[in-house]
Amino acid sequence: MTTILTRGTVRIDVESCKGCDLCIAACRPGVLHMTTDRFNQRGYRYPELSAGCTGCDACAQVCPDFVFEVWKFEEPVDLPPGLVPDAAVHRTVAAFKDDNH
Amino acid sequence: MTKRLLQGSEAVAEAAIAAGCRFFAGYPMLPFTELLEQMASKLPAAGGVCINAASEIEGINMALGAAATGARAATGSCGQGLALMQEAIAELALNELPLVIFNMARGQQDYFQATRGGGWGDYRTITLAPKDVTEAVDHTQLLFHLADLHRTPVILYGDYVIAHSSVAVDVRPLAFPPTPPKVWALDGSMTGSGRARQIWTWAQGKPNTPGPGPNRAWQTIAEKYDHIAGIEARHEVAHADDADILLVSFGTTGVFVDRVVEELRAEGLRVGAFRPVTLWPFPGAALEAASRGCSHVLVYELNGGQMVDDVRMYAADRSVVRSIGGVSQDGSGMRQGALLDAAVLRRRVLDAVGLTEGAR
Amino acid sequence: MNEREVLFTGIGGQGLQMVSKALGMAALADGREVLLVPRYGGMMRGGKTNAELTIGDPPLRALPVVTAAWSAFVMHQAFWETIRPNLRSGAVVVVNSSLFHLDVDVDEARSFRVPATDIAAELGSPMSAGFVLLGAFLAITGLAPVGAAVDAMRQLVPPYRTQHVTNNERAIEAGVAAGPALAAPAWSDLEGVR
Amino acid sequence: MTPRLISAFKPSLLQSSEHDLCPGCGHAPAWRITLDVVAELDLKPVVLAGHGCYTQLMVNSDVDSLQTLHGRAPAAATGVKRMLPDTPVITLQGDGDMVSEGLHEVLHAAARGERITALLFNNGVFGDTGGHMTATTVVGQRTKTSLDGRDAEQHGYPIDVGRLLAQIDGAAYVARGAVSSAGLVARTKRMIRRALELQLEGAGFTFVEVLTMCPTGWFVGTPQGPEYLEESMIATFGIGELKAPSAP
Repeated sequence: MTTILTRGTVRIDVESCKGCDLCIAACRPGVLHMTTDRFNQRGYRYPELSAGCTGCDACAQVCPDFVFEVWKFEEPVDLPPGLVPDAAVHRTVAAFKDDNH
Repeated sequence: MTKRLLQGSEAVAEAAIAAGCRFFAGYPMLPFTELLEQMASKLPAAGGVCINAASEIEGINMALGAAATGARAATGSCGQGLALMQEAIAELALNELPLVIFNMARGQQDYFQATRGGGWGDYRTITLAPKDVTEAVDHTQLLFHLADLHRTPVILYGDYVIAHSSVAVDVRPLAFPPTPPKVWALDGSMTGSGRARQIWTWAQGKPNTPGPGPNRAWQTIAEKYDHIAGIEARHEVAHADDADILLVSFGTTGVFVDRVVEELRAEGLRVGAFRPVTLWPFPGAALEAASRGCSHVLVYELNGGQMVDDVRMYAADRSVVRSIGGVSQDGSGMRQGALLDAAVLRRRVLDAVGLTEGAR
Repeated sequence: MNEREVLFTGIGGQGLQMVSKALGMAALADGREVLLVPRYGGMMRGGKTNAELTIGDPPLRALPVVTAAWSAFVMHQAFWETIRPNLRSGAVVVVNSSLFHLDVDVDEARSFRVPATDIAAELGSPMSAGFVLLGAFLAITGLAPVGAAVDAMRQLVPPYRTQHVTNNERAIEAGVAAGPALAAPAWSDLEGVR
Repeated sequence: MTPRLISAFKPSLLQSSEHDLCPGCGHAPAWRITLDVVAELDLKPVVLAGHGCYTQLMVNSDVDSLQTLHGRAPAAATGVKRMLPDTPVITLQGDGDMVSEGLHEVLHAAARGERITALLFNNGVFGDTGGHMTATTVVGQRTKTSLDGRDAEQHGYPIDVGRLLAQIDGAAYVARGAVSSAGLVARTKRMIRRALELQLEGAGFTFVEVLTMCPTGWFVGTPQGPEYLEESMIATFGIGELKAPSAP
């Protein structure tokens, strides 16, 4: 079963995304893809993460809506190809505000 | 000409061009921005010039220069932008230069600015406040006439209803009597003639053509504004002959007053309406006449109480004058808020005269 | 008092201001008087974009603030709450069900759900969803002639966007097909709504 | 295999990431790196903001901030810095605010060598009025007041305020970055850091211009924003340090 060497991951705040696509082109390993037929509460498509992330932080740097939280693994891990399940974070904006005491 | 569905800013731009405006300069600031857009797209085709100025101060000084050549010119902004323009407005007045200034205001809080002015010296600015887009189209053309007739800066007091809403309107050019020839206009032709002209608020003149100097020039201009005050006041009045309650408002608030007057009269209340069309000169004599015998003169303006000062100055009985408006902006601060509503006005009128809903 | 009000709401980028003007121009071409007051804020794409349109026989007595509207034209749910309180009971509410998933809590509302964004996407022109809903709205209410709305659209599309004209036309037609014909007629049930 | 956090959703000094900037707007990433630098240098600045789409970011930012009149931030900042010489002072303006309305103020603040860091988020258009021409709109760029593209014959040329400031002796550091790619974001962040360090050293007036995307005002789709920025603004103005003290 082929696996993909993955050195990092991101958590994606789906509800904050306004579907601008900038992270797709910025992602160096090209593991971010916009949904095509699913929308967040505001009616925007949003990015999904596949295996192969390097934790390079490019997506977070270009994102206008602060959608990405970027992590790096101490040791690279092998992941099955395809979507990384726990990447999407369905946080309501209100929940997000609570983080800011 | 058939009626077209035009945004107010587009209708006003066409009216200005129909009145002969050939220079416009402005800086974007909502709700004035759309008028600048319309002038940018329509003026060149009419042989005019529209400049996207780098600041309000630059914009009005460009327009002052164009006016000095005798061209019909205009500028504008909202109240905040006009605050920057005050020095230049005074300069225009004391240079006796004609200019039309569009205040597409963010509400009704610029009444003092328009009628008292924030520049230096003895001057006033004729100010017309239309109640809807149709009236704004006529006022725009009238202002270009009055500016040339009296050689003075003049103001159209609009707002987001005038600037943004679209109505079916027919922008037909209005005819006005001829205005005096602009012998004072600068074009360089008198250079070297020994009688070259100068436009300056100090009015010193030149060796062969001495001017009156600041004292006499400013006296003459002050007397001119007194003269204008006597002849250019305009107002609209309804049912004043039998009114016991007189509602006084200006600008787009007027259509709400008309609706409430109509409703309350149908319910047997003797209510009339008075609307200054020129904020300056204030139609004092007409107000005095309309308010004679009224037990209540209620001023409905969406600010902290500004026109109420003029109403008190001229009302037949000052003690019955009361303000029933108030500061009222929507969340964006760009337009009037919840007070601009017929039901609210109706309740405030009934409260003011001590009647409750359905008590009669 | 033969006047009908339409409250529009949506988010920036859906072409709502153009669609509301097209409906106003169509009504004017049909011999009626019109007052259209847009209400939009600073943020363009994604921000609130509303409009209040009143159509009726001259002389129009409408005020630039509508507080008991006959109908609603809803392109997105984000700013639905800014117009819902200003709808009268029994209002006709036509919503773009692709991006409006709330229940229409207006008493005695006659609501119609049209997946305008999906229809526009199937036509290959997602940007024309506004004109799909316009077609449906005109079919349901007969507020103004569809032909006049198409002509108005042609005049309104700016010179740098004429490539959209044919898409918008097909969108209006698709909308008309999607809207139950005269299910809530604007001009014949004068008494029905009070 | 415990992962290490590289970057949180938002900078620590941003109290809420909810804002009304359009999709694809470059102001947000530009403000993000600014707040990150302020936090990394552990500064307690006073920020003075002009009027533009970025103004709303002040409401979400946990920094002392003074909202100034359109174009007047460098003047107000002079007053703040002269009264608080040891407090870092940052001004944030757009191209409409600085290069159109307030060109007079920023040039004179530089000439006086005011020890402030002036930031310019330049997207070549008035975003919050709906996309109108400014003093930095490039030739050929379509805006609501130059519908057929800015034409030098009628509208004149854009002003490269960086080049002007680099000629002024009071200016110690003048640089221009952009946020159209992750690489440029990182490079621009280093410029902002350098400018703030020089301010703290008392080197004089420091200035960083950040070219930002405004897809709405440019009539382009959000994915085309970065490419349009590179072809229009970077092609016209260039990227890099226009003036910097020689390496210590």
